[in-house]
Amino acid sequence: MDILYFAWVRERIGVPRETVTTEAKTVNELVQELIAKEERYAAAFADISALRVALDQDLSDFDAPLDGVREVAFFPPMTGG
Amino acid sequence: MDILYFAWVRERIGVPRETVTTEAKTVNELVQELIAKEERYAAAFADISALRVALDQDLSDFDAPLDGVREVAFFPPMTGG
Amino acid sequence: MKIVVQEAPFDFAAEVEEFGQGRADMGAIVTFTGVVRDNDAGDLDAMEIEHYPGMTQKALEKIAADASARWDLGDVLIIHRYGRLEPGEKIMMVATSSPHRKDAFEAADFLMDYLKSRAPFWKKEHTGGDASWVDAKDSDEDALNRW
Amino acid sequence: MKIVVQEAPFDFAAEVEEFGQGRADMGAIVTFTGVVRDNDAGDLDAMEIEHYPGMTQKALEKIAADASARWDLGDVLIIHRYGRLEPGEKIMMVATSSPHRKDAFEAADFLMDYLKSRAPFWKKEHTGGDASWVDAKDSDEDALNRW
Repeated sequence: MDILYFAWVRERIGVPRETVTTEAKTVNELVQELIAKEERYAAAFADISALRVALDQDLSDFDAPLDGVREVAFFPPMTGG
Repeated sequence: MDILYFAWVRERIGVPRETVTTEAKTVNELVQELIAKEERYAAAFADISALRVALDQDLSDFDAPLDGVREVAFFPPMTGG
Repeated sequence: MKIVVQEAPFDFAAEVEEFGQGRADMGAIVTFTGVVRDNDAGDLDAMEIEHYPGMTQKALEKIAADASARWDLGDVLIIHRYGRLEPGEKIMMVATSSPHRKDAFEAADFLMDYLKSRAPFWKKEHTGGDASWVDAKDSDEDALNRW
Repeated sequence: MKIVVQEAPFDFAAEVEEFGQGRADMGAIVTFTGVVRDNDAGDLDAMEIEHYPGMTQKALEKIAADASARWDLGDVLIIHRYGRLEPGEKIMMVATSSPHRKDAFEAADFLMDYLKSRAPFWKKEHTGGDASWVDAKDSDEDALNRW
């Protein structure tokens, strides 16, 4: 599964994209796995309410299932326009 | 005093502008004088609620005084934009 | 503030290009353009626009000044044509710039409401030899109560 | 519907000239343009805009389709830039055309609200050697409840 990071999430984690192998069933489970991995993930995911997630390029929720999902993206609230 | 007419008021009265000498103290009195003059004025001023008036190029009311006014304009509700 | 009342077509692209040029303090620009719309039968020959020359400029300046007093605007542009226009031709435009999006939007909306009912223009539709004055709508007058 | 996401500047005048060209059934055209606004101290060096390439086009198309489903629109245009922009540069624009003024205004306002909070762009301000991400405002999220 590809994981993408944008804006300050990308900066805290230090890479824009990585590929992981995971058994996580939901976004929340994936986040817990990442947090457990390294301090930089714990820093980026410290406050989930400050983050948004997209699954295969559609906005989604942290309790959404990951079945069949190929690309997960984490980022702060968007500031377009 | 100059009196100007626009849109269908102008068409009913038949002239875009005329100069009158009047002792009318208010717009309403002026309208009554005009109505008394000729049928075409009576036709144009039959329904005052369908008309608007401007005094010296500012929108005004039919009960406004005419002291010092040099130009009176009658027209239907505006349809700009 | 720029107010133009003219019979000739205006260059919309050039006007919007010029408007707000070189201002780094205005984050938002809104424009509205009115186009002569053909009728449902598609047989409108022309829209004739009459105005009150002595009053028009003054009325438009007042409307623009009212908007500037009410919202935080960098600039206001109003262009309105008169004379005979064909379907598809641009009748008029307004533009507003502001540091804030909401101000630019609201001010443009306000300008249009007031232009519709407080600027001395009258429209006459010419259709297959017939001609009729466009009636003002009650809803146009009601729209002023929003502000 | 035309959706453009690009790093290069866009030609605002040419875009508005082209938009709605040759349509006599659309009486109203509204445009909104966003400009990089300098900060109050006047020392903003640049605004850096990051986006999510795979998602951006799709998200903008959805927002434009939602607007078209909701209002009577002839056409919708969205242009949004990314990369490094200087104060005074145009970041983005939207345009809407409709037979009716109200529809064109509301749809443009709606597009902007959704672009702000639902299109994957992030802004970073560079000021005298410092850089900081622009925080989303609660009011931006709240604005979506208007629709």
